[in-house]
Amino acid sequence: MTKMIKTYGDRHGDGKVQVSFTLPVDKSEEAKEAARQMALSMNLEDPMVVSMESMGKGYSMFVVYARLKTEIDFDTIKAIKVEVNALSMYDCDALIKNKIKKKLTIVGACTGYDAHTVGIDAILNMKGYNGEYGLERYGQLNVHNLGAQVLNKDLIERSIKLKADAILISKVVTQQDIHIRDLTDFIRLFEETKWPHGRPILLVGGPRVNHALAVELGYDAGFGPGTTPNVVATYIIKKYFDNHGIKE
Amino acid sequence: MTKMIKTYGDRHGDGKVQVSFTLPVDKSEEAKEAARQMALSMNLEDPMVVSMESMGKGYSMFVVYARLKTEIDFDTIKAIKVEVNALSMYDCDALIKNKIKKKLTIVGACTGYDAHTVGIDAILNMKGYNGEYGLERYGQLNVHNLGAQVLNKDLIERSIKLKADAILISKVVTQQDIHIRDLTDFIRLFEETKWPHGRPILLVGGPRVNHALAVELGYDAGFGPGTTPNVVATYIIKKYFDNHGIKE
Amino acid sequence: MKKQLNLSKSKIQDCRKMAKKISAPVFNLIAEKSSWSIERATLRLYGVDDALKQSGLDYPLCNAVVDELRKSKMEMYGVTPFWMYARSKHTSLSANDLARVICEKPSDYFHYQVIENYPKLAKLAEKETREAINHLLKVRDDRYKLKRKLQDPAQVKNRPMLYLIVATGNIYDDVEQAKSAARSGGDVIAVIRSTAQSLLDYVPHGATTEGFGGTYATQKNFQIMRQALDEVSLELGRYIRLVNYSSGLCMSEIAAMAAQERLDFLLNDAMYGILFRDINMQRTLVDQHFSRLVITLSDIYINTGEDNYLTTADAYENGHQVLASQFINECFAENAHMNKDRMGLGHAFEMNPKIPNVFHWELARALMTREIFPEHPLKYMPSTKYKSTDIFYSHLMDAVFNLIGRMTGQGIQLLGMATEAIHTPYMMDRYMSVVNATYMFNGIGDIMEEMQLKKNGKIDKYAQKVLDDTHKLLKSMEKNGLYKSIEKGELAHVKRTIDGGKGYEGVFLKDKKYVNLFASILTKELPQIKKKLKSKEKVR
Amino acid sequence: MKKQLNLSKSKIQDCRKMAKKISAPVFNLIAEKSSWSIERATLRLYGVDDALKQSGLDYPLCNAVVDELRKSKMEMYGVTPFWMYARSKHTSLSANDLARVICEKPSDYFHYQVIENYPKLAKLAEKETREAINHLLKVRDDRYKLKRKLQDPAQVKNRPMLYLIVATGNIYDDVEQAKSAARSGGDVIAVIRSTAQSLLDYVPHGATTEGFGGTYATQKNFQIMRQALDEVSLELGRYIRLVNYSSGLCMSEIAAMAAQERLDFLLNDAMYGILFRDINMQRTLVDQHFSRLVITLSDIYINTGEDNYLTTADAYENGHQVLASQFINECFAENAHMNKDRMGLGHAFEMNPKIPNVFHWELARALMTREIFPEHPLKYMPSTKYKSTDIFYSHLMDAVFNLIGRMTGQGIQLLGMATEAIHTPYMMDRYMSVVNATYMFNGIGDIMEEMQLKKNGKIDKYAQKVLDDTHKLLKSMEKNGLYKSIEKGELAHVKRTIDGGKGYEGVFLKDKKYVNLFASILTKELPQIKKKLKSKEKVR
Ligand code: B12
Ligand code: B12
Ligand SMILES: Cc1ncc(COP(=O)(O)O)c(C=O)c1O
Ligand SMILES: Cc1ncc(COP(=O)(O)O)c(C=O)c1O
Repeated sequence: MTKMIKTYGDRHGDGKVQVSFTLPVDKSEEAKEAARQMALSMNLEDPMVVSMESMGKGYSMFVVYARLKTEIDFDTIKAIKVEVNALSMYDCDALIKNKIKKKLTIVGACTGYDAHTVGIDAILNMKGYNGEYGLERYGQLNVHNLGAQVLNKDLIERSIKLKADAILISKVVTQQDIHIRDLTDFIRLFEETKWPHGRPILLVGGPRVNHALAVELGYDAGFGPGTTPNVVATYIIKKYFDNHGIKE
Repeated sequence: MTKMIKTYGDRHGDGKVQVSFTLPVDKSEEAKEAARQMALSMNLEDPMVVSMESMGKGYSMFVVYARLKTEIDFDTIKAIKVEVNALSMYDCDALIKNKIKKKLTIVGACTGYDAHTVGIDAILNMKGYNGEYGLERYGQLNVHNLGAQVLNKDLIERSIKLKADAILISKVVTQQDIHIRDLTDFIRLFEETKWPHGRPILLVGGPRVNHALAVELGYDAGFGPGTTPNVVATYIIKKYFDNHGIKE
Repeated sequence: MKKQLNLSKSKIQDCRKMAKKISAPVFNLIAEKSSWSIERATLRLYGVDDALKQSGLDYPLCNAVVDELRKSKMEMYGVTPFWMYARSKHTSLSANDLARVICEKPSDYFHYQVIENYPKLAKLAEKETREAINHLLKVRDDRYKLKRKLQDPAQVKNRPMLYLIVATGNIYDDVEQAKSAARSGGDVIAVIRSTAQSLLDYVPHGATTEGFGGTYATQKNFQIMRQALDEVSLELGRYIRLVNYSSGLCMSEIAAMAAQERLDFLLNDAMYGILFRDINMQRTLVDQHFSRLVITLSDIYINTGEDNYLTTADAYENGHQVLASQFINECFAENAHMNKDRMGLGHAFEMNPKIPNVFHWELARALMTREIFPEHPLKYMPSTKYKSTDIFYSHLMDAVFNLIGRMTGQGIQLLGMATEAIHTPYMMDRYMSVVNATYMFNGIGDIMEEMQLKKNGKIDKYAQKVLDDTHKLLKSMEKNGLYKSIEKGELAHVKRTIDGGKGYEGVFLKDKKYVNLFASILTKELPQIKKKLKSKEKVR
Repeated sequence: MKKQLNLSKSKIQDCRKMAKKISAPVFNLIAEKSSWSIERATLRLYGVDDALKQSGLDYPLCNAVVDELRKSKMEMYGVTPFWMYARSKHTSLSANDLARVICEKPSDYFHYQVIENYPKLAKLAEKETREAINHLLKVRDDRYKLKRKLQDPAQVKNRPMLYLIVATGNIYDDVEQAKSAARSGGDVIAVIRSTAQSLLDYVPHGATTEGFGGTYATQKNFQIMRQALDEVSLELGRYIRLVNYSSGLCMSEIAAMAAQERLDFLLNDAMYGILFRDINMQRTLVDQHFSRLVITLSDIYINTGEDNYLTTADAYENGHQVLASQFINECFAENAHMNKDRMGLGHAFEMNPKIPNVFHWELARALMTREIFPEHPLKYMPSTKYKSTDIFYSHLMDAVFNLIGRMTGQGIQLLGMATEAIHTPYMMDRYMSVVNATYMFNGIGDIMEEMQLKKNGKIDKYAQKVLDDTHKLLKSMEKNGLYKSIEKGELAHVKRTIDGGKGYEGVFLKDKKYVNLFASILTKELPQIKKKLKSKEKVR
C-alpha cells in the first residue's frame, strides 16, 4: 500500500508551507527578490513573499507562503523510536521483584555545565511528571540523582561506585550543539571505562533529544519532551531483560 | 563585487529558517519523521521538528527550524521593479500642463467579481493614501472610477468611450489564481481591441501584485501593497512621455 | 453581567422608537410587493431542488418555473396558484418532476383561469403548505434533539461561541477543514461563499469544487456539510453549528434551503445588500422579510452585517453607524416575530491599532453593544482591515480581540486569522486561532465582575458619545425616512436610489389575488408556533 | 498610579521590619570577612584588566596576583597594602605591568613588613583609591551626559522599558543582534552569559566568540558592546542601556568591570547564587555587599533574580517566596546605600496558563508588587516554563505578559520570546517581541486609571493572600535567622549549609589590619556622594 502525502494548506495537494527568515540586507525590492530566490532554492513553487519587515539597518525579516513540491509515501516512513508499552509503577516493581530479583540502581545527572534539572527531576523525583510518579518512588529502584552541572568523568566515577544498572543523562542546552559534544565525550569515556559490575544501560533525555539521535551517538535510548517516568522504567526493565537473557 | 548572503538566525552564516506546515496524517513519531523528511527535501540541514500539534483526526501541524544551505550573491540580484522617482502632485500637474498640454484621462476599476475597492479608491479618490492625495485631486487628470465588479469587456468599452490614456485595474482576490485568469483574459480582449485614440497605458495593482507579474502578463506596470497615488501618477506621465517621444 | 457603563436608558429607548418609525413604511412595501427570489423560495419550500441541464450548465428548476411565470406575465399572482393547479393535475409527481412538467408545457399551467378557479385549490394549497411547514418543524426538532443529546456550546455562560470560516472553494476540502476546526475546538462553521455568488440571481446547483475566495452555497453543499458536522458533533459530543449567507439576490431562497438542510445561523441583514452589494433597496427589503419568517420558523439565528461599516469607514469614528443599523435590524427582525435571543447583531474590532489607547475604545464599543442588547447573541468580528502580512503581529490583534470578546460576553466570536491579509484560512491558521481564543478565554474569564469602570471616565464617555451620535443619526433618518436616508448616503456613506441597483427588475407589485401561503400563514401563526415550541423545547 | 488593592499597610511595614532583622547578622559577616572575588575586584578597580598566557589560555592578572596573595598566606590583610607597596616601588608602571611585576617575583611584595609599614602607604593608597573612584564617577557622568543629550526611555511614564536578551555566544554576532534590537525599539540590551561562567572563579579575558547559551562576560566584551550601543544610541537619539550579570563567583569583579565600562543594569541578587547556583552563603553575602557599593557609586540599577523562584516552583502557589526575597534584597541594597529607584526587584509571569482565570492571578501578583514597591523599577520577567514549542501560541503568552506589564506600570519588561522553548533568541524572534510589546503597550495604555478593582474581590483577595503568606514566611525566617532558614530550605525549597556550596574556600576572615579602601570610603561617603550628584545631575 502507498499513501502519498504532501503538505497541505487550503486544498489537498496544494503543498502549501509557511516560511520565515531573516536576510542580512536592508529592506528593498532586491531584498524581496533575494527572499524569493531563497524560497525557490527550497524546492518551492510559486513563492509569495508576503511580508518584508525592516529590523533596522542591514536586516530584514520575511514571511513567505509557497507550495512544496515534495510528495512522500507515508507508508514507507519508518520512525526510529523507543518501542515500549509503558507499564504502571506497580507492574514495573513486580517485574523487577519477580524476574530480576534485585533492586536496580539508577544514577541520573544533568551533565557538563547544564543546570537544567527540571527535566531529569521530572523523571527521578518522587513527585514525577504528568501524573506519573517519579522513579524514586519505585520500591524496586535505588535512585541517585546527582543534580546539575556534573562533569562526565565524575558521573562515571560515581556510577562505578554506586554500581549503576542504568545511567540517565539529561541535556537541555543545545546551542552550538554543546549537547552533542558533551554526549560524545561521555560515550568516549564510557567506552574506555572498565565496568566492574557490568556495563550500565545508558539513557539520555532532553527537549531536543530523540531516540534516533541517542542511538546514533551510541546510547541505548533517547527520550524527548513529554516523557513520563514509567516509560523510562519500563524501558530499563525490558533492556535489562534483553541484556541478561531474562524472559518475561 | 560580490556579497554572499545566507538566511540568518543566531549567528552569521547559520542559514536558520523557520518553517511551518500541515501534514494530512495523525500526530505520531512517523508523522514527525515525515515532517523531517519534508524539511530535508527543502534543501535544509539539521532540521529540528520542534513542534507537532494534532489538529484533530488525520491532520497535524508542524514547526521546524533548520539551516538553509543556499547562499546567494546579493550583488547579482536584479529586481524587476517600477523605476520611478516619485514626484509631488504639484510637479506632476506642472509636467502634464507644460509638456503634454492636455489633461490625461484615467479609467480605474476593480474587475471580475472582485468587490475590493479600497485599494483602487486609495489611488483614485480625493482623499488618497498615506498622506498622498488621490489622482482625482490632480488638476490635470480626469479620473473615472468605475468601482467594483466591472467585467473586462465593460471596462474596455468604457475606456474607449472615455478616451482613456491609462487604464488602472485592481485585483485583490487571488484564490485559485483568479486574479491571473482575469488579468490574462483582459489582456486578450485588450489586444483584440482597436483603440481609436491610441493604446492606453495599462496598470494593475493589488496586495499580491508586483511589477514582475504585471510585466509577465503583458501590462506596462504593476503596483503592490503600500503604493501611493503620486508614484502611480509619476509613472503614467513618464510612460506617456516615452510612448509619445516627449523629452523631459 | 453587571453594568459597567452609564448609558442613558431613555436615549436607548428613544433610539428603539425611532428605528421603529424608520422601518414602518417598509411594511407597506412588503405588503405590496414580492420578488422573484421569494417566488423561487416558495417553490423550494414546496420541495423543488433540482436543476435542468442548459448548454452544459445546471439551471435551477425553480428559476425555470419562475422564468415561465414571468414570461406569461402572471407574476403579480405569485407562483403558488399555478403550482397548486399543476399539483392538482399530477398528484403523485415529485416536486421536481412537477416543475419539469410545468417547464415542458408552461402554457398549460400559467393562465388566468387558474387564478379565477383558485378558491377550489385553496384547500390543497393549504394542505401542501402546512406539510412543508411541518417538514421544517421536523428539521427544527431534529436540531433540538441533537442539541439535547449533545453538549451545546451556546449554553456556556459568557463564553462566546468560536465561529470559524472555511473557504476553500471545494466543498470536499471544506468538509475536511471544518471537521479539523471542530475537533480543534470550533463551535460554529461558516462556509464562505464564492466572490461571484451574491450577485447571481439563481442558486447554483449540486456539489461544487470550484470557487474563488469561498465555496458556492448550494443545497447539496449544505447537505454535505451538515452531514459531516453531524458526524463530528456526535464524535465530539458537542453540537457544531453550520452557517451560510442568506444575502444577495437569493436571500429568501437560501433561507428556505437553510431551513430544509438544518443550518443553524444565517448571515442575514436587512440593509447589507443595499449598501455593500448595490442590490436594489426594495428587492432587499421584501426579501429580508420573507427570509426572516422562514428563519424564525426554523429557529435559526441571524447574523447581521454591521461589521462591514467598519471595514470601509474608520471604526473609531463610525461606531454610531453600526449601532443605528443594529437598531433597525432588530426592528425588522422583530417584525418577522424573531426573538431577541436569535438576533446575532454584528459589529467588529476594526480600529486602527496605532490609535493611542485603542483597546479602551474597542472595549467601550463592545461593552456598549452588549449593554444595549443584553439578550442578543452578538456576533463580534475580528480585525481584518488593519491586519498585516506579518502573521506574528496579526495573531496578536486577534488575541486582544478574543480578550475583549470574552470580557464583554459576546455571543459569537468570529475568530480572526493571523493570515487575514494574505489568503483565505489554511487549516493550520484556523487551528492557531482556536488555540488563541482558548487561551485568552480561559485566562481572562469573568474579569469584568472583578472591577468597575470609572463613571464618566474616558471609556464611559466614548461609549456615551457613540450612543449620542447614533441618536442623532437616527433622528435625521427618522426625519428623512429610510429610503431618503439611504439616497442621501446617511448609512456607510453610500448612496443608493429607490429603483437603482441590482435585481430591481425582480421586484413586482402583487395583485390583490396574489397568493403566498407561507407568508400569510407564518405572519399569522408564528407567535403561536413559537409559544407552543418554547414550552415543548424547554420541558423535554 | 492609583491604588487598586487593599493591602494592609501595617503588614507591609512589618515585613520590612522583619527583613531588616533577618539581614542584620549579615552585617557582622560583612565586617568580618572578605573574599577572593572582592580582592580581585579591588585590583580591577585599581586598573588591572589584562591576562597572562598560561598553557595557551588567558589567565587574568588579578587572579594571578590574588593567587600569590593566598600562597603567601596573607590574604587576611587584603590585597590593598601589598598593591600599594608595589605601587610605591614602581610609580610609573601601568596597573597591568605592576601586576605582572608582582607576579614575577611575589615574594618581594607579599611579606609582613608591608603590613607593618602600611601607615606610611596610607596616603598613597587614599590617593590611588580616590582616583579610581573619580574614574568611576567620570564614567557615571559620561552616562549622565549621554542620557541628557538623548531621549531616555526610563522617563516615559508608566511605560516599562523594553529589555531584550542577546545570547549568540559570539560578541560580534551579539553586537549585530543588539543593534537590530535597539533599532526595532528595544531600550535595554542584556548579554546573557555562557552556561559555564557563573561557577568560574575568574572572569575570562578578551573578546570571545564561543559560548553556550550565552556569551562570556569579559571586560573587552563589555567595552565592545557598550561602544556599539553608544553608536546606535546616537543614531537613534535614544539612550540604550546595557546589562550583564554581577552574579556567581565573580559577583564583585563584574560589578567593578561594569562600573568601568559603563554598564547600566546588573543582575545582582543577594541570595540567587546561594539558592540557584549552590554558591556558598558567606561568599555570596559578602560579595553582594561589595558589589552593591560599587553599583551604587556608579548609579547602576540592580535586577534581582526572584523570577527564578517561579521557574522552579509553581508560580500560583509561591508568590510569597518572591515577595519575601524582594523585601530582603531591598534591605541589603539599602545597606549599600542604594536608592529604591535603582532597585529593579525581579518577579515573573510564570503561572500555568491552564489555571482558570490565570490572568486575574497574574494581574493580582504584578499589581501587588507594584503597590508594595511603588518607587522601584520592577523587573518583570515573561513566561518561560510554560512556553510551548508552538511558537504561535507562545507569542500570545507574551502578549498577555506585555499587557499586564503595562497595566501595572512595571519598570523593566524583559520581553519574552515566541521561541523560548526552542532556542536562544534569533534576531527575528526579538523583532517579533518588540512589535508585540509596542502594540500591547500602545493599546492598553493607562487602563487602570479607568477602573477600580473590586474591594475584597477575588483579585484583591489573592494579592492579600500572597502578602499574608509572605508575612508568615518572614516571621518564620526571623525566628530561624537567615542562615538557618536557608539551611532548612525555607526559600525556593532549596537547602544550603553555611559552609557548603561552591567558592567557600574563597571566603576568609579579615585581620584587624585588613585594608580595603573602596569598601571603607564608599561605606562612609556614598550618602554624601549621592547627595552631591543628585543635585548636580538634576539641575544641569
Ligand atoms: C527553567 C529553565 C531554566 C532554569 C532552570 C532551573 C532548573 N533547576 O532546572 C534557569 C532559570 C536556572 C535557567 C537558566 C538558564 N537557561 Co534555561 N530554561 C528553562 C526553561 C524555561 C524550562 C526548562 C524546563 O524546566 N522544562 C521542563 C522540563 C520538564 O522539560 P524537559 O527538560 O524537556 O524534560 C522532559 C523531557 O525532555 C525528558 N527528559 C529531560 N531530561 C531527561 C533525561 C532522561 C534520562 C530522560 C529519560 C528524559 C529526560 O523528560 C522530561 C519530562 O517529560 C527553558 C525554556 C523552555 N520553556 O523549555 C529554558 C532554556 C532551556 N534555557 C536556556 C538557556 C540558554 C539557559 C541559560 C544558559 C541562560 C543564561 N545564559 O543565563 C541559563 C544557564 C543555565 C545553565 N548553566 O545551564 C535555553 C537553551 C537554549 C538552547 N536550546 O540551547 C532555553 C531553551 C531558553 C531559551 N530559549 O533561551 N533555565
Ligand atoms: C476590506 C475587505 C473586504 C471588504 C471590501 C470592501 C470594499 N469596498 O473594498 C468586504 C467586507 C466587502 C470584503 C469582502 C470579501 N472579501 Co475581503 N477583504 C478585505 C480586507 C480586510 C482589506 C482589503 C483592503 O481594503 N486593503 C486596504 C487596501 C488599501 O490595500 P490594497 O487593496 O492592497 O491596495 C493597495 C495596493 O495593493 C495598491 N493597489 C491596489 N489596487 C491597485 C490598483 C492599481 C491600478 C494600483 C496602481 C495600485 C493598487 O494600492 C493600494 C494602496 O497602497 C482584506 C484582508 C486584508 N487585511 O488585506 C480581505 C480579503 C482581501 N478579502 C478576501 C475575501 C476572500 C473576500 C470575500 C470573497 C469573502 C467572502 N466570500 O465573502 C468577500 C467578497 C468580496 C468580493 N466579491 O470580492 C480575501 C482574499 C483572499 C485571496 N487572497 O484570495 C482577503 C485577503 C481576506 C482573507 N484572508 O480571506 N472584503
Ligand atoms: C450580511 C452579509 N451578507 C453577506 C456577506 C458576504 O458577502 P457576499 O455578499 O459577497 O456574499 C457578508 C459579509 O460580511 C455579510 O455581512
Ligand atoms: C540574579 C541572577 N544572576 C544570574 C543569572 C543568570 O544565570 P547564571 O548564574 O548561570 O549566570 C540570573 C538568571 O536568571 C539571575 O537572576
